[in-house]
Amino acid sequence: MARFLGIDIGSVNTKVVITADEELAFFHLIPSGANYRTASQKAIDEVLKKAGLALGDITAMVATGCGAAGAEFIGQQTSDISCCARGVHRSFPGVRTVIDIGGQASKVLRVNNEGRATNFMVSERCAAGSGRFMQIIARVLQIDIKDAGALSLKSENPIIYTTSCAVFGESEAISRVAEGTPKEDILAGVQNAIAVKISNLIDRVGLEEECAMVGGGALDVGLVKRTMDRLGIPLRVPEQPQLMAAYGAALVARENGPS
Amino acid sequence: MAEEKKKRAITRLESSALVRPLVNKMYMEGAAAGMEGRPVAWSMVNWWEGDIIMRAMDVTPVYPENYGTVCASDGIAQKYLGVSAAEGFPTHLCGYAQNTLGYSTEMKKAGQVPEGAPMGGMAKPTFMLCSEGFCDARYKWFQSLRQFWNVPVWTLPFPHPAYADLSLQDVHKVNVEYMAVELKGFIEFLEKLLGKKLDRDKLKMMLDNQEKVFKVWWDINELRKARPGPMHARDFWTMMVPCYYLAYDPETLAVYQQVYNEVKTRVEAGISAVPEEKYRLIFSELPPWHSLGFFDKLAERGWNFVTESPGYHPPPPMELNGGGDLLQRIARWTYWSYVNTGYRAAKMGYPTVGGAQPYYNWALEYKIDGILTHPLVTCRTATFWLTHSMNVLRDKLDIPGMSIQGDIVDLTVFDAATALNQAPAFEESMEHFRQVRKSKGLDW
Amino acid sequence: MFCAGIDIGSTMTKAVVMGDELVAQVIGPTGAEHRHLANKVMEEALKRAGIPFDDVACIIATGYGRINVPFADKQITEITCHARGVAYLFPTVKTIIDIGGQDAKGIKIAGGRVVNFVMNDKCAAGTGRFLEVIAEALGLKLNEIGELSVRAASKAKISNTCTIFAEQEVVSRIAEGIPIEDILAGLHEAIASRVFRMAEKIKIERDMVLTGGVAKNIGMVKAFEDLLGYPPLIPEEPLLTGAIGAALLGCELVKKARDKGEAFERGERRLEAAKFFQ
Amino acid sequence: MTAKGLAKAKEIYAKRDLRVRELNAQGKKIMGYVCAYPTLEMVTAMDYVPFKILGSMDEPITKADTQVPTIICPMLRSMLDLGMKGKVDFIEGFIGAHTCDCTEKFCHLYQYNMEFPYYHFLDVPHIAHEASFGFLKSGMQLLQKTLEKHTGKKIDTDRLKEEIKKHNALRALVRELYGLRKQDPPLLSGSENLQIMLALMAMPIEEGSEMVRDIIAEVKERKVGRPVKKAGRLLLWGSPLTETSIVEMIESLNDNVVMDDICTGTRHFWPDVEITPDPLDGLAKRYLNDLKCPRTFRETTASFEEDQEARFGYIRDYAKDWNVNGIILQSMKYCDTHGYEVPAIKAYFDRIGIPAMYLEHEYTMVALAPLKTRVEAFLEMIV
Repeated sequence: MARFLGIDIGSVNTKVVITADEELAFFHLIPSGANYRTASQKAIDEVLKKAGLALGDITAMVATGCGAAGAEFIGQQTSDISCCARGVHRSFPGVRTVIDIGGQASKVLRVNNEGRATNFMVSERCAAGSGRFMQIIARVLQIDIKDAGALSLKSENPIIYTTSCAVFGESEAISRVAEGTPKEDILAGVQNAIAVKISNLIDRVGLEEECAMVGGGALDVGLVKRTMDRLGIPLRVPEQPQLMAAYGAALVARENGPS
Repeated sequence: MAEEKKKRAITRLESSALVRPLVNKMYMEGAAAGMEGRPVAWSMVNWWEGDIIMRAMDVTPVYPENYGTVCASDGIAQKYLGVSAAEGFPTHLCGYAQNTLGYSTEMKKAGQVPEGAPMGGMAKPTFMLCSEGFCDARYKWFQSLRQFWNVPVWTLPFPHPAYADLSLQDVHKVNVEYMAVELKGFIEFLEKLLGKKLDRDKLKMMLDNQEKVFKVWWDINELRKARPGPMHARDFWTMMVPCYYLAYDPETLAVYQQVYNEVKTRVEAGISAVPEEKYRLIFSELPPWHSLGFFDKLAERGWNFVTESPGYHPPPPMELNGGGDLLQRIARWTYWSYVNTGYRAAKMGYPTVGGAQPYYNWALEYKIDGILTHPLVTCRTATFWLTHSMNVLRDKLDIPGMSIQGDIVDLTVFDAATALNQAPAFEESMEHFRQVRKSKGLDW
Repeated sequence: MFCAGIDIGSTMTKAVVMGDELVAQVIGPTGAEHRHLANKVMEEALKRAGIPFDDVACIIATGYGRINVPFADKQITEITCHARGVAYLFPTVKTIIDIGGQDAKGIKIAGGRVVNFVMNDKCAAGTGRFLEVIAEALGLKLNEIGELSVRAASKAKISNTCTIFAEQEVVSRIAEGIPIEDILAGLHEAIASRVFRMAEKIKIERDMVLTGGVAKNIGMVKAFEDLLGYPPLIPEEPLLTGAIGAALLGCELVKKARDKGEAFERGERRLEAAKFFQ
Repeated sequence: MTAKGLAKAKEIYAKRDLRVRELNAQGKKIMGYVCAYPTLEMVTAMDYVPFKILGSMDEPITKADTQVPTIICPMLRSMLDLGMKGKVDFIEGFIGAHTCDCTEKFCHLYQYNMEFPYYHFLDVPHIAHEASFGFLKSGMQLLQKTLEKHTGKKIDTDRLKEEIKKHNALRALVRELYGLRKQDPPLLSGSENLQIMLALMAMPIEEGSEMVRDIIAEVKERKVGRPVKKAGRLLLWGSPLTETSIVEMIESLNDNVVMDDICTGTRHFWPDVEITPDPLDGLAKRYLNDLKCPRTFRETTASFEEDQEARFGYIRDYAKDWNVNGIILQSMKYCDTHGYEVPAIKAYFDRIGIPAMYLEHEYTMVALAPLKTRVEAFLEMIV
């Protein structure tokens, strides 16, 4: 049984996965922090420790994500779009459209029956359209991002932000709190804002069911629900949505073999 | 060192080097005419209609659109765009227009060619010539230039018949006649303005040359259908200017004939423009002039851009009938350069419409694996059909498309890094659709 | 006669009371969580002026939060108020650039009156907020980042426009060992030129006055000086021009009414919290 | 429908397809058209009810972005979007026109997506040279041909002249209606007026005339709902407005909008058609020369000032006759035709002492607050 390593060096977190052939066997996740190189090295050391393996036991590795260039020691690199497609396909072979809510941008991609990306669209780099918006507002409301989704589901009437900028959105949230707006409504407002941006991307790529949501944003049950409501279709979410690109990278490593 | 290697990824045509002098000559003529007080016209790309007549009357045209690309690669365009905005022009207007409006403001202020204007600047116009062709927002642009240059503006009409009409020869007759009558008006306007008569023999000589240039330029593009692709889009972009502006000029013909010979030799020897042709692509719309090295990086991955936006190509061999009167001949070519694709679409039963039709045809003829579109944020005309074109290629021919945003003048829009990051994913799409085409019995 | 002006910005509330000249001024608590407490700032200003609420002839509210101010008689846009206030302090002014927490404005003035203006209120890039976010991320005070930036040897480029991502980029650039001064210099130049480009749409002419919080930031002043080729004028208290203008416009309204032999029509004033959202 | 006068206009405005769907159900055929240039006299001569295809500022665009880029005219994007959502399934076809670059391309793409049984594209020249009128005339003859081919009916000259009279009658009534806003306060608000204009573009011509007649009588009489006197008397210039939101926003401040020069206002109705022996001559002259839209290049070899006079003189006359003290040059983003015009027109009105402000919007009803601050400041500037 061969071992493959995939690492996704994202703007917020660095995720690394070791597979036993195609099976996701071990993973580790740490904040990318300021230096992608140190982060990726640390993440790899950690996951190897977990797996009780040495770097030599790994047949092939692939790096992806916006920090991949900073981890040239890994050798092979490829687009996080391909990796995401691969990872999702292995988890849900029936999925044809993938929504990836990342820390810096959101992506929508179409996937074929072999896990290849056939069409894709990436959002502009504006925090208001990415997972970051939710983190910012959660921090303002002094809510752990993990609980934000659940709380938001309580919302009866989500607010409509008067601005399309995450920074102004932050101040707006603060003064709404001061005016007594319930936190859940403020959170739900963010999710709606992001859901609109997602469906615009989907409109351009074209929606084909089944549809999955991955990336850190998919951990937010509220965002998943409101996106489903907007699209009017169910969304599949893998157990570890934030690992999909790293997992896919390992699968690509398996295809490519040692460099 | 790495830079060096990248530079070599695309094998450029040796003969394309012969083109640069022609372009320089064009700019030097313009500057000289200005200094010697000879008549200078600010002219739009007018699709071989007005230029040849101006040339026959010894007017030296200068081309604000082309000057926009010059200012863009020089970097000074950013400044002119700011000045244009300061004059109150919306920033969503055509980048070339904003550049010219800014340039004109500066030139008017300075009373001469403004400090730092590249290629000797554009001399003050004696008059300005608009064309409605292809992008009819352009005549609004020259109209607004009048607040800087109190000189006459002449607009050449350019019929844009409906798709449904395109099979009707009598519609074409009406349209060409209208254009010819207006050309007559243009000549009268010039003769009055310049106080001299048009030399028709000279005009005829130039027109004959122009038609020969169309032919050889067209033949070059036919050769490019060979596998592997012998000539990369980069060579086309280097060489397209003379065909636009100097088709009347025997030198242009001579140079293009050399290009033809070189491409032909390559085809016969099976020489490819890129190291290893893995993917044949169309590049759609004007390239990011400032970072053409981008194409070498893609060439290293085996991407060969075997052709590019048909809109910048010469008209195909004439299929419209009509009289041999000089003005009608001129008008017919200009008109044909616009309607030929729709004319062909009509014959094919409209597989698509508008700007998408030529892509459809060429995708088949060049056996294209993918289309890379470059939407230009301030050029609606160029951008309008790109989405539709990508849809049609994907839905009707199973050819995928990828899109990178850019602009004709604002160099900051184009993000090569992101595009290169997405390249592997797009290669997957191209591979995927290759399988689909095979399964449908298509031969590439 | 005393009139009051209150300028409720996105981060600070500014109140002044004016008679024949400035009688009292208060710059209120910062931060969005205090926005609605504008009434406290007003009270404080009145207390310092020693004038009872009812004796104030006219109260004008301006700024981002002007819409629901229960104790104001009238609202006037920040554009008109800034213009009036600056023209009062600098009679020769032709152009104002005001960089606030939630927007940036360019105002063209002739004979003390607004003749043209342009503003950006779409996104935090190019507003005072941008610098606040960066300062916060670096654990520095606003005035500190300005002083640091002018000590830069060279200017580092920050590729992200979005404030949030720029913040992140800054942190990692520092980790790469790029001197903080250079990064700050780069940022100051980036914002200044973004605002400058916008203001150029109304053609910047001397005298040019820079107002808003960032006018206290010598890094920004320097960056503008580089772009303009001459130093911009800075009010003693660049935060107050809007409130001063509001108070002055209030006095004019009252006078206008009196000249017509009418009484100025007050709103039904309640010294209560302002609302931003319903 | 039973409502009359203002109520009727409001009802149709609220649901622009209300009346045409009714008529369609009664067997009337509906012909869509784009912009102000198609020859409506021919459409009604064929017993079609003309329906102006418009976008919607409050319906989010969800389908059209798969077909066109987002940097083109947002109204055309919206029109395509509504079409793809089946909102115009009652029209038998449509007549497009080459008014501007985007419209020309849009028409072909629209038909490609909608596959209406009938489609004609009228190629309107952008210059008004002598030969241009003949060219447009031949274009109209082609339109007549395709209409006749599609319907199997013929249009005879007398019928066409009758239709011209009908349309002229409506045009006269519309001018009379606008006249009611010359007084201060105006008898009709700017947003009411826009509602009426939009309703008129969605009902039969004679029915429209009757509605306008009722409205004129009604507003002269009415006690409630009259606009109040305000400091600003504004003229609204620019690109089509298909909802009243922006006008309402403007009129929620210290002003009344008393006159307009927009595609969904005076531009559509103002000039009459002169009835010439061959009616097509009068029609060609009306649509190419008399209809005032920046899309037509008004050739002049004289000075720039005379140039401005030729291009904007008619707006100055509006401003004078309606006693306007401020002009709002509104345009949706990405409109080149209006965009290029802005500095020249602003300079013109600065010179004759009427302040003007350029107001660029995104063709949407949301996020009007920033625009409101701008208009508010403009009013504080002028009054």
